[in-house]
Amino acid sequence: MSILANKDTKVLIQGITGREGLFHTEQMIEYGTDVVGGVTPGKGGEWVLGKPVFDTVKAARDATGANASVIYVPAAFAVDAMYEAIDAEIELIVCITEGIPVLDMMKVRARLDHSSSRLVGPNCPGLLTPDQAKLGIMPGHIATPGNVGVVSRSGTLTYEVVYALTQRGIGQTTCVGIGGDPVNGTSFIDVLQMFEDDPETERVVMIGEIGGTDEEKAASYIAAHMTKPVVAFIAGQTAPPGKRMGHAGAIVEGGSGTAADKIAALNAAGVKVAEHPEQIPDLL
Amino acid sequence: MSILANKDTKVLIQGITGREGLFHTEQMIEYGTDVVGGVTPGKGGEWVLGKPVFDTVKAARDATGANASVIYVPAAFAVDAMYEAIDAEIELIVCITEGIPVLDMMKVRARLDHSSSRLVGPNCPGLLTPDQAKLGIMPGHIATPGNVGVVSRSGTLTYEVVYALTQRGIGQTTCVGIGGDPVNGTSFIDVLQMFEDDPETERVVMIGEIGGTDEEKAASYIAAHMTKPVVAFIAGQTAPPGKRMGHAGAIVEGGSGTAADKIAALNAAGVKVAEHPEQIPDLL
Amino acid sequence: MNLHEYQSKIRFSEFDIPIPKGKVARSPQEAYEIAKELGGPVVVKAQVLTGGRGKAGGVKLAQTPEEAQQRADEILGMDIKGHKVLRVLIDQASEIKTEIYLGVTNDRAARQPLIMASAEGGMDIEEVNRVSPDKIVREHIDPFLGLRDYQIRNLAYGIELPRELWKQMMQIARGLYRCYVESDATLAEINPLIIDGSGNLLAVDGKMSIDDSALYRHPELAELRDTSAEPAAETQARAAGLSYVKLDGEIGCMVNGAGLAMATMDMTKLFGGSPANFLDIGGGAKADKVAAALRIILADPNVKAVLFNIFGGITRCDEVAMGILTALDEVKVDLPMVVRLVGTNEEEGRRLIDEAMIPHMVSAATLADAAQKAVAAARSA
Amino acid sequence: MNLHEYQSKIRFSEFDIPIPKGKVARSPQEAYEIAKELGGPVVVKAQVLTGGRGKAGGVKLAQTPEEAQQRADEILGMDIKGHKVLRVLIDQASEIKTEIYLGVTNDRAARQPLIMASAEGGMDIEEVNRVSPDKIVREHIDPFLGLRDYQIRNLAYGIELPRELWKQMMQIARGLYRCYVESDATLAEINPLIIDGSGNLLAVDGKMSIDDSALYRHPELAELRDTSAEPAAETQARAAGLSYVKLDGEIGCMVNGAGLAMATMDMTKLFGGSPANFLDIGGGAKADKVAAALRIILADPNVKAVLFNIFGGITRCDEVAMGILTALDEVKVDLPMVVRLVGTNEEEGRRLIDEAMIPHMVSAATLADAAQKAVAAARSA
Repeated sequence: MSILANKDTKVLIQGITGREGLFHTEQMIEYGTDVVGGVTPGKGGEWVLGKPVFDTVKAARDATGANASVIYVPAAFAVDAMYEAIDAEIELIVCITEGIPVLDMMKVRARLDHSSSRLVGPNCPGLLTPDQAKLGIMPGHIATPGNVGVVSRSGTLTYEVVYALTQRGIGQTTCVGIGGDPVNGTSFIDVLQMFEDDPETERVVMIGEIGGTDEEKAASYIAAHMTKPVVAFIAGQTAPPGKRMGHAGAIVEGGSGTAADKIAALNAAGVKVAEHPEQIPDLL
Repeated sequence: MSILANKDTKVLIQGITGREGLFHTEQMIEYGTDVVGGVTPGKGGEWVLGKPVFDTVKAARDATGANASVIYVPAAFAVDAMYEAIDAEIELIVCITEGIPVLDMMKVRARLDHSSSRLVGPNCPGLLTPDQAKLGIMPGHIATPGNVGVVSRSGTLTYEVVYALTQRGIGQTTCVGIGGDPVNGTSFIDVLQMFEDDPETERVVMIGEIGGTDEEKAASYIAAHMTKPVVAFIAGQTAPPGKRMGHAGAIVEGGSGTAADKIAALNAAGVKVAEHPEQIPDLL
Repeated sequence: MNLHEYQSKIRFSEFDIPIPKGKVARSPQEAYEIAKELGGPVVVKAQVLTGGRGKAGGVKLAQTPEEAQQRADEILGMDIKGHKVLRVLIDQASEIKTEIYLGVTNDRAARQPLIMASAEGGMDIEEVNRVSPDKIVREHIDPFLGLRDYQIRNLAYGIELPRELWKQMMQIARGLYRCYVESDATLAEINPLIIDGSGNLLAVDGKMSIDDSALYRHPELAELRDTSAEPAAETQARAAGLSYVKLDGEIGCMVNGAGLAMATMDMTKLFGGSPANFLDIGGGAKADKVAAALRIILADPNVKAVLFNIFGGITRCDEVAMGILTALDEVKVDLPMVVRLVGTNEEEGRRLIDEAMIPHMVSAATLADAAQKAVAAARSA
Repeated sequence: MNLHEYQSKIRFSEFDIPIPKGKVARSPQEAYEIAKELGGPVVVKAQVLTGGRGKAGGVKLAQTPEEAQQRADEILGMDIKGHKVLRVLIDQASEIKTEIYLGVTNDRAARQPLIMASAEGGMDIEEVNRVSPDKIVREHIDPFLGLRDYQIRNLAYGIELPRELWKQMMQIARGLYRCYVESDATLAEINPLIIDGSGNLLAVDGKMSIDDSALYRHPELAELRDTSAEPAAETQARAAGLSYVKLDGEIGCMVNGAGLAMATMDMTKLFGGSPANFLDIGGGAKADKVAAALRIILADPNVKAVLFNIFGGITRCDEVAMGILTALDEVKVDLPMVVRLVGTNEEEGRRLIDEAMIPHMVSAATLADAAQKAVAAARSA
């Protein structure tokens, strides 16, 4: 078992002919992911890496039966790419692209809430179910199958943790990078709930960072709803206070958002919080 | 029993100090409707017809516990009035105002679909539960309590039918004018379903007119879901064909929309269709 | 409100949609001048607010300015489905390789705008829809998101548009949707959108309908209304805020509410008569509005009897009564009149009518009674 | 990106928000000229991209042009929380009857814009929020619908704004929201919005922050960035597409990813060292970007050791290695360096580094190992 994606997930690549899209598609295929095709407007009918390219997501879905999509297109086109995937009723959309304006994402998010799609990201490394499927840019060789679920707001810090687990012989069910943007498709709580419901996941690692209140909310959720043990790490304990201008941010978010606040909230929820990423395996 | 509104419905009037608002509020109160207050921006704190006036719907709702609202404001402000009522979580919103642009209504309707409010109208006479409540502009004295539910796309034609029923001693549970605009808040099917679920309603009268395909859809619904007998009338059998320009309308709506099409669909669904409004009582 | 082809195309061009060079002529001489200025072959096209002008001979090709003048002379003054041709559009003629259909309209069932395209555009597009509806590609548009680029690609892909034209299609479809939204249109249609001799897309014919309810916020569009070809009564009715359509019968009808007006017309027919008009005085009609309505009805020489059917809701019967009396003060009426007033303030309304003691005026209680009396009165007139 | 008060207010005024007459001065003499031109008393206000300037003495009243010159002389050159004052805004002074707060920002928890107003505006608004949060009226804004008039009325009603000012409030709040949306702002704040001596609303102070991700579509706003008061290294870093913040420690850190960069900083502290900077080279960093990052780190005289921590995902370790080598070709480095490369193309990356045989460079396998080695190297340097 796993969450979100497994070996049967049929994956489409939006932006397959771009430099990054091509590079990571190759890595995804090598990893064993069932990549069924790609989309690049204007290049429909071509083939890359042995996969058919389509002009539109709808055409690609109809031809391949894809139920997931990974988006590698540049920021200026990524919003349209997300709407296209939502409209084509792709079940799982993973948006790797970073630099999407927050006002745009608020609208995407509102649209998502009334759709049948789940979005992971944007500005995220994607997700990986070891030895089954890799949707995004996580290096495949650092993960190994097992029963720990990993969820993270960070990109490369996720790899660090997964790598540390693997080095210590602790395998993962699925590793999910939800992305660090202020507004994104999938929250800590969404993924924690999936891990709680996944019979194979026995323990969970959650990696947060300073800013926002998502970790505090996740702590409340864990206290109220989770039976499986959770270990956390919060990055940014030594970060200087942000150069905040104006008062609106402080009014909206109150005093929270610091590493100390988040760690306190997690401890109160019974979550062990590691001092550094490589300490996580010891706490599991 | 009744649908949508009864003597316990607490009604707010948006636009209570306007000419039409004032006139009809007085009639609503005389009829026995529990009008609890009104809203006119800039006139909060005043009193009219013995009812308090508020600046905003939220303030009015908080002070009065209103759960319904009737909108009499001019077309240019009616859209904002509807959003305000939706945002204040008013359960039943009746918009009498006519002349609201269809692009605006498409947006209102999309917003409604994700709200807890029901909108009746716009461009409608509102609804009336005899001897209990009158939300809108239907003349109260033409109706009498009973067990026939009336639903209509038309305004004054509704009165004609209700009057004809009352003259023949046939009372009504609730009379609902859903309005004739291309996009509105409540459809024939919505109301038919409420009548089907209302234990006191035993028979239903449905009044349609040419244009659109709502009557055809209602016919399908009746055939599939209704156990109570329905009698219908379709206005516009002698109307000249519309001066339609362009092909898009024909492509979207196909060949339907004529009185003959609608009558055929209703007959096929087992609905008796009257030749003229005053014949309806005979068919019940 | 419908726009003429030339008005629609000028509007399209403001939204970056390519249209042929052309100008409107009101006389054969003007047509000659325009054709000369354009150079080369031109198309002379009748500007009428109705369909089917092509089959009626209202569109002709002309190779020279002289020929253009001659064709304009033939077309100007033509009657096409009751519409007199007062203007012709002189457009540079284009070589047509392909005719595409592209239109945006309101889909009331889906409660969203709908954009449609077909590779088989032209006059028979409705036939295409009947025979092979899958040849028309449809994309519903979320009114909050607007038309997205991927949807235009879905259309281009769906109609198998050559790839080198996708960029032009992107510009044209974006422009058409913006034009639709920013005009509060209920229809914005290019048919055909052609691939011309040089391989480019060109909107050679266009139609727009504007949402009457939104005209208040588009004064520049409201000004485009062409009243020159419509019956004077309809122009007067609109100015008075009335909804009026002239018909061929003999019973003048004044009713409040479109549904009731249609039902009233249906009733006169049912009892063997025939309505002279559809006339809805609308909600909340005041005395002056009613007087204007009465004047319009009486101006129709075919009218042999007048039927007033007012069911008061937002309209108050006493105001209608005063309107009738005011109008009768100004206009002498020898025709029989049947009056039915029911609903809000009906007693007061009836009292006013009764006290005025107008000759030839009878009252009626039910709609059937009123219709029968009007039909009988018209027959005996 | 943050805008200065004067930049924010000019932007506000483009959206019909009334602001005091005023101009920016770069010298006391300029301040004199502006004050003279404005006439009457003026306020001299330090323009710095940080809060708390009032308490630091960066805002002064001046009755005459001479006094304005003197105050400007005092304020120009001041250091406010590490920001040097290079400009003062000279505004016509206003009589302040009431200070209102009005701000729009992104509420990430609600995933919607939020507009807030309070009758108790001014410097202590955050304290108001702590002590009596109900004195701040909040309205979430549907990004598709925008700010609706009724919401502005909810604000005006909630803060008990005198009714004669509702119309002005309507215009200002509409303008502020439009300004927020059309600038892709993350913050647009008027504090205080005053009721002035003549009883009108006036935006006497303003702040805006622009979403960096959206600057590509607002070139006119991107140009407003004030780099004059920030460390040169930060300006260079931004130009190279790097995210860099100078800190006070001795270990220069080059990391890919903000979270990992923070965790790396945390680690150096945990092992007894201290980070000289936050530096995120971002995803997909190429050799030239890495070289630029290295140059920026080496330009800091406090740096005693350099820690490279690269976990390759979208960034490939071989490219990072080439970047390091390229930079080392150009910049002579005598400092100890610790390199950790893990992830995509790690073998190739490590091979490139090892084959280059750079002096003072050691590699590390784990993050803890790398941090410990860097701390030890910095100590012995």
